[in-house]
Amino acid sequence: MARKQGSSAQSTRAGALGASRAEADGRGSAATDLTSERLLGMYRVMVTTRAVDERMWLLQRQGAIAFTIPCKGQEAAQIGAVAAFDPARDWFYPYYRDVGVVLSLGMTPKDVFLAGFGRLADPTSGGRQMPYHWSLPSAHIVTQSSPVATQIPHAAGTAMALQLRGEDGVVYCSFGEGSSSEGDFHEGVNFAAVRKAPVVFFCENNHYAISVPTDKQMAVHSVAERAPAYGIPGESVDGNDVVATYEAVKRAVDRARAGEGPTLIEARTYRIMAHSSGDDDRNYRSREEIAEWAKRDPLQRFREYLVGQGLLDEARDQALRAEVAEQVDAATDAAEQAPAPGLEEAMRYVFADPTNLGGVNGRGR
Amino acid sequence: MARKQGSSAQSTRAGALGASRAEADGRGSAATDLTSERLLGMYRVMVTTRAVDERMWLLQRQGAIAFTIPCKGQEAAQIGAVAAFDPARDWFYPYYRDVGVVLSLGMTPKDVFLAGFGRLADPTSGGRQMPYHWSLPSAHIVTQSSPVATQIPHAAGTAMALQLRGEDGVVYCSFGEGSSSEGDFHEGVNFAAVRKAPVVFFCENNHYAISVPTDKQMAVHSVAERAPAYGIPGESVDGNDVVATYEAVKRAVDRARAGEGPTLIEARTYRIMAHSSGDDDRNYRSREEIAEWAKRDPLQRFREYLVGQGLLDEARDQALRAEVAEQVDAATDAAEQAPAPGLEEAMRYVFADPTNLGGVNGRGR
Amino acid sequence: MAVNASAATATKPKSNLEAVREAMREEMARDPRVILMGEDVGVRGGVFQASAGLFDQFGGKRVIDTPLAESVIVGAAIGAAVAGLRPIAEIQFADFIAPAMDQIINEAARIRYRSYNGWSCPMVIRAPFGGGVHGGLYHSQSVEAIFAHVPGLKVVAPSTPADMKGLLKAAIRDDDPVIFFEHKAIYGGPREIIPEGDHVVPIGKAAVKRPGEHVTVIAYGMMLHRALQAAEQLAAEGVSVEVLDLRTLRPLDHDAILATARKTGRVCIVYEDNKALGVGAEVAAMIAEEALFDLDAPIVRVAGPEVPGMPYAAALEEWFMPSVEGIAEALRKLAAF
Amino acid sequence: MAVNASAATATKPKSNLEAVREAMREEMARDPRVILMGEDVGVRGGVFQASAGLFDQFGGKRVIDTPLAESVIVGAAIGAAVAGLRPIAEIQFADFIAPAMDQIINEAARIRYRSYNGWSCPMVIRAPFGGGVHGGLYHSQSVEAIFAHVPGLKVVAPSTPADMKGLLKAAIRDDDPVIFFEHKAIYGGPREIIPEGDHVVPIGKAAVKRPGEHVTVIAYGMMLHRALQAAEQLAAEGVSVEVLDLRTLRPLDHDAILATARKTGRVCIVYEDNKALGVGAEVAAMIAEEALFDLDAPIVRVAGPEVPGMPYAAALEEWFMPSVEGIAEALRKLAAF
Ligand SMILES: Cc1ncc(C[n+]2csc(CCOP(=O)(O)OP(=O)(O)O)c2C)c(N)n1
Ligand SMILES: Cc1ncc(C[n+]2csc(CCOP(=O)(O)OP(=O)(O)O)c2C)c(N)n1
Ligand SMILES: [Mg+2]
Ligand SMILES: [Mg+2]
Repeated sequence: MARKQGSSAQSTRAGALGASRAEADGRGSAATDLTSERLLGMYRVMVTTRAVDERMWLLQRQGAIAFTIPCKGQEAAQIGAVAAFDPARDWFYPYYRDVGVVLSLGMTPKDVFLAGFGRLADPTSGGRQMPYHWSLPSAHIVTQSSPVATQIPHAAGTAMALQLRGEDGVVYCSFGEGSSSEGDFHEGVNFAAVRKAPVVFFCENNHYAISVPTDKQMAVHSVAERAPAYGIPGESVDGNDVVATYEAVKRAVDRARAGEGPTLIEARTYRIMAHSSGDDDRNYRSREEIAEWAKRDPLQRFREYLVGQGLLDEARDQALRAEVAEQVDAATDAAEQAPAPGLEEAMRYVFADPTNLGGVNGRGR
Repeated sequence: MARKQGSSAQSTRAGALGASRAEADGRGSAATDLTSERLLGMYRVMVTTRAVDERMWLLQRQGAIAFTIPCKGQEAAQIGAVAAFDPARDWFYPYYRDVGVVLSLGMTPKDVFLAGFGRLADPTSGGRQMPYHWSLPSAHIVTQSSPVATQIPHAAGTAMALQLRGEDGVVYCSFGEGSSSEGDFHEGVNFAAVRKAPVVFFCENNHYAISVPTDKQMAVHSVAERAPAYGIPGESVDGNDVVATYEAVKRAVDRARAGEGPTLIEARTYRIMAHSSGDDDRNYRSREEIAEWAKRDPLQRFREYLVGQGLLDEARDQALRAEVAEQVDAATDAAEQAPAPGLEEAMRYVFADPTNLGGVNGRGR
Repeated sequence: MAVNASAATATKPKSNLEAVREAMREEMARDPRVILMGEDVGVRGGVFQASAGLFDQFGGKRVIDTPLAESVIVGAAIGAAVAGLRPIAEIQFADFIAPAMDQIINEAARIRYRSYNGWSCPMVIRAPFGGGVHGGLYHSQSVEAIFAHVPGLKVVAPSTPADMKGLLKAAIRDDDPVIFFEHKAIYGGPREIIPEGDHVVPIGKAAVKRPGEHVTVIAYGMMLHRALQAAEQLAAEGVSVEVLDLRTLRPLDHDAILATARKTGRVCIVYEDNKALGVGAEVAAMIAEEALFDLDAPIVRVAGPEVPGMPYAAALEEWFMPSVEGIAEALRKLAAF
Repeated sequence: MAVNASAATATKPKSNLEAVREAMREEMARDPRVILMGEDVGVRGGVFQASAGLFDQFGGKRVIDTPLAESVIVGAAIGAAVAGLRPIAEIQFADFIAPAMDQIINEAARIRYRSYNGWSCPMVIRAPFGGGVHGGLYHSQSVEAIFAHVPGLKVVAPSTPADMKGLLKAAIRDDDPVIFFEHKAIYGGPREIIPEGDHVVPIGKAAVKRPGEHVTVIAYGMMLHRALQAAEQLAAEGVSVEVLDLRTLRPLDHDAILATARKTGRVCIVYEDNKALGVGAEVAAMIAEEALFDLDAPIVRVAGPEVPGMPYAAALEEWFMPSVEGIAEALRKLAAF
């Protein structure tokens, strides 16, 4: 697999959304070029994301998995943003909360659960990393770590590699608003801007970094206000509106692909659940605030939009939800039953050449 | 000395400029509240700075000292900026090129030469650091290192300490435009902005970071354009105009002292000499460009300004220059003849408590 | 006085987490220069609850929720320290200390020396470290060896509640920068009664946590507890094991290490970090340099493997860390040597 | 072919600096995936002139002057490497590598392992290190021990022009991240004739630079040359010293180290870095664990002192670094033991 990563991006990959670049068929909203087929595909991913999210929480609460990071509330931002990319040629640095992104790109609920259970078949890490540390070489989803913002310089470098090879790929790089305080944000965005590298920096501003609210994080209202500091466009968008997010990101992708350099987009949204299964959010925010945001649930809003557009009705929605629920049940079971990595796995893949890991006879222990 | 650093800033310090907060006496330029006495004091520092700078270069070329960093061309920015501060209560993080700043604050030419020769009496480090790594506890000049931009977080922290103790000091923190690419710039300015800490971030944009021109460093024209990203005011000023720089920085100091938080000021200027005695600038910039900037020599300009204001004439200028030249000669000799640190110095001051440095019997070797 | 508050509950066994919290609370009450800063340390009380209650008690000026940026957490603490405060900077997980490395090793560690005592940097950097919490590669790291290599730093890693409290108080009072590592998997237990009053434990001293005659095991952090369990096992087999808790990793307690090596002549060093250039390498080298002819057996190290991080999958996580059984086996072999 | 260019001058002795430049030029000519990025590496040719001429030869797309920001120099190189390039990232001085620590130890080192071979990170980080150039605390550092501790990295520090060139070529071709340290005080000399053609030296192998019978001295970097001089002194006194050049610091050449320790039974390890947890600690620990009973004398380390940096004043700078005389003295004592 590692061999492949350098090949020009002509591999046969197809995300759950398909890779169609078709024009709008007129049935979408006036404000979007998304076809109804794509809109419905996005809706399916959103329903699936929600179901996977809730299942992971449940599994954690049952003690079946060690850890989960909920994305509830941020699905529209994620799915809208990634829909603007072309899985066949673009590259992806999704941050941990981006379940909606990776499911859009062809990861499956089972993949997410395999990581949760720490199974050998976990495509992100063979059970080595905590869940939500995405990686899928075949989809150009580049391996992620826990230290926040480190992916921002990586994304800049990947974009420069595409430039150098004359490819027309664009890089998706997401992060939370808190992570924009890290030095790596500044260094990565600045370098990308200087080189006019094809990246879209996508900030999911969910108003908290664990317990820290944005006003303790930065003295600006919007992370998009940081864009002019790098001489690049910035845009703030309603991250609970999937179509609006798509449109904003699409403009940025088009700019990048045209050689005009990076854009910084902030999607304003909210994390409905605690930061993670290890967090207790009761002492840092009010129940009222959460309830207020819950009213703007992006899934509900997308459903209403599709119904309004005549693309969805109650029956079709029920059927889709049942289908997804079944898929998620099956995926849970399959993942749980998959084998864990054995001890013989432990020392593999430190280096390409496994002959010397240091220590006695190079055995590394 | 270290004992003193925490005491509230009531120590008896007086910079070469004096600490007078007197109102303008009307003889200064219409645009400034600087008294003629202060203006002439600043001019004397500028003449001294130039003489020290040229002497250090000469000493290095003669092989008498190992290293020098010229500041020629940036003196107005430095001396104008620091003049806006109150040495009696303010704190200083001057970067290596800031000879004009430290001489304004009471360091002497001899101090600079002592560091150049690596003498025990070097007040910055007892001969341990390379020259230009400023430190003078009695003047609240905080010890500097070589890694650029690390002082920016320090300045934020010092400003927060002043806030916490209810003192009204303001922190001066300077750096080059290249250093504004470091993550520490972003993290430090951002945190200071969030806490409304009393700091003035002063960027001396001399158009190069060693060989790297600003357009490879950033995609904005001015470092001041980075201020809005932190929700703070930014201002770009002609750094070769000592009075204009003073006025801009004064506004920032006043804001900070009034509790309104940090400001980012860029002084546009130019480094006339090579980056350091180790640099050869011939392959990265044209002689014409240098000649163009040499015409805007800040020392020449300040002199003309003072003559125009009737504060200086040829005779007084000659006398002052002769005096300074003599002082610099004497300082050179005194510094050269001062003793180098002996080996018994080498292990001192690792810790306050010298009993255990590790190793055999805690001897650390 | 905070001492009263602690005296009231002094007879109850406390956890390491409570020890950390008590030390900070008492020192903040005692000395107005002490402040705490870090991610989520304020309203949230820290992600491990180490600072629970401190924000309410001391206010937002002294218990500061910082932006998510480790270099400025440490860097601003340095700036506050040189200006006369005594900051405690919390790094949420030791795994996330790397962005602050420049500030720690190039700044904090060198400030006194480089300024010829003109300035100093009295501050503590606290960081939960170590594995065993299903944290995978980035919530399980042992990073102490890097700092234990750096002159100008003191590095402390206590294993028991009394030491945890006493050493943290010593660290806060120290006039120089101290990196203070708390093993997160033993935050909750084993509990112990902490001596009443102003309990301060000096930095730089190891402690014999179990005296013995035949073999020495040297450890710190969670491994100290596994070493103690292994010693208990061997006692049942008639082997008397001395257990030395390093407690301070820089400067190492040269005398205590050599004393136990000379006493038993058989030394096993246990650490969770990967073996090559882990703290045990220096302990072994020190003994090989100064007590070689007192040894009756090779110096054995039981440590983590040379892989780039602790895996998440439960079996692999356990595989990574030295086990009680593995330690016992090494001690058995040493005793029989 | 670049090989021709080098062949034309192959008979002239070359410096370490020329070796570095030749290796980069040949590899960039051979493989279009190789790029160079760093501060001043382009038009200026690097502050040490290591990349002089490469900008003209390969253009600004492959020889990239970066902003002044080490974390993104390494981080962008990682992003380019995972996307299929083979970047060489230059850190201007090893002293300034700390801001990139997170990218190196948490990212580059772990990419293959954490993704279960899904991704890899073939890149080289070059950094001039070491003292002796009046660089004070921040232009003299030896930082190799920190990286030599980290699984997933390879760490190389050659001492002679042939090794410098051959190992840099090997590093550029390696499929994993290599940290490549070049001692700046020996950039200019001693010169040596570099073998013609495609000269590649394998990573992970130490070299006996002088065979001997009575005592072993193990070193790397500039200290290798001082060790050789000390060996020469001792030869005149009738003591035959074997000099082992480690060349690679991670993974250490286990077999070569044990072989020489077993051969002479008397081992001295020399390094410029401060002693505690420097690279020599692991070498000593390894010998104490696996060859203890082959030793006739304690394992001695001659290394830098436990102070936070090399002073600028000339006498103190020389005091910091192990001297030929100091090494000779240690070898003499060992031989007489
Ligand atoms: C370098 C680093 N420091 C600290 C952490 C611990 N941590 C994990 S997530 C998080 C908050 C991130 O907030 P934000 O960037 O806003 O993203 P969100 O979780 O809100 O989506 C923190 C502090 C980390 N993972 N990495
Ligand atoms: C972290 C770090 N990286 C690299 C260097 C080497 N270096 C010293 S000065 C310099 C250029 C600084 O440029 P700028 O900030 O514009 O200041 P100027 O020298 O132009 O005044 C560089 C790269 C350093 N000192 N610190
Ligand atoms: Mg957030
Ligand atoms: Mg500059």
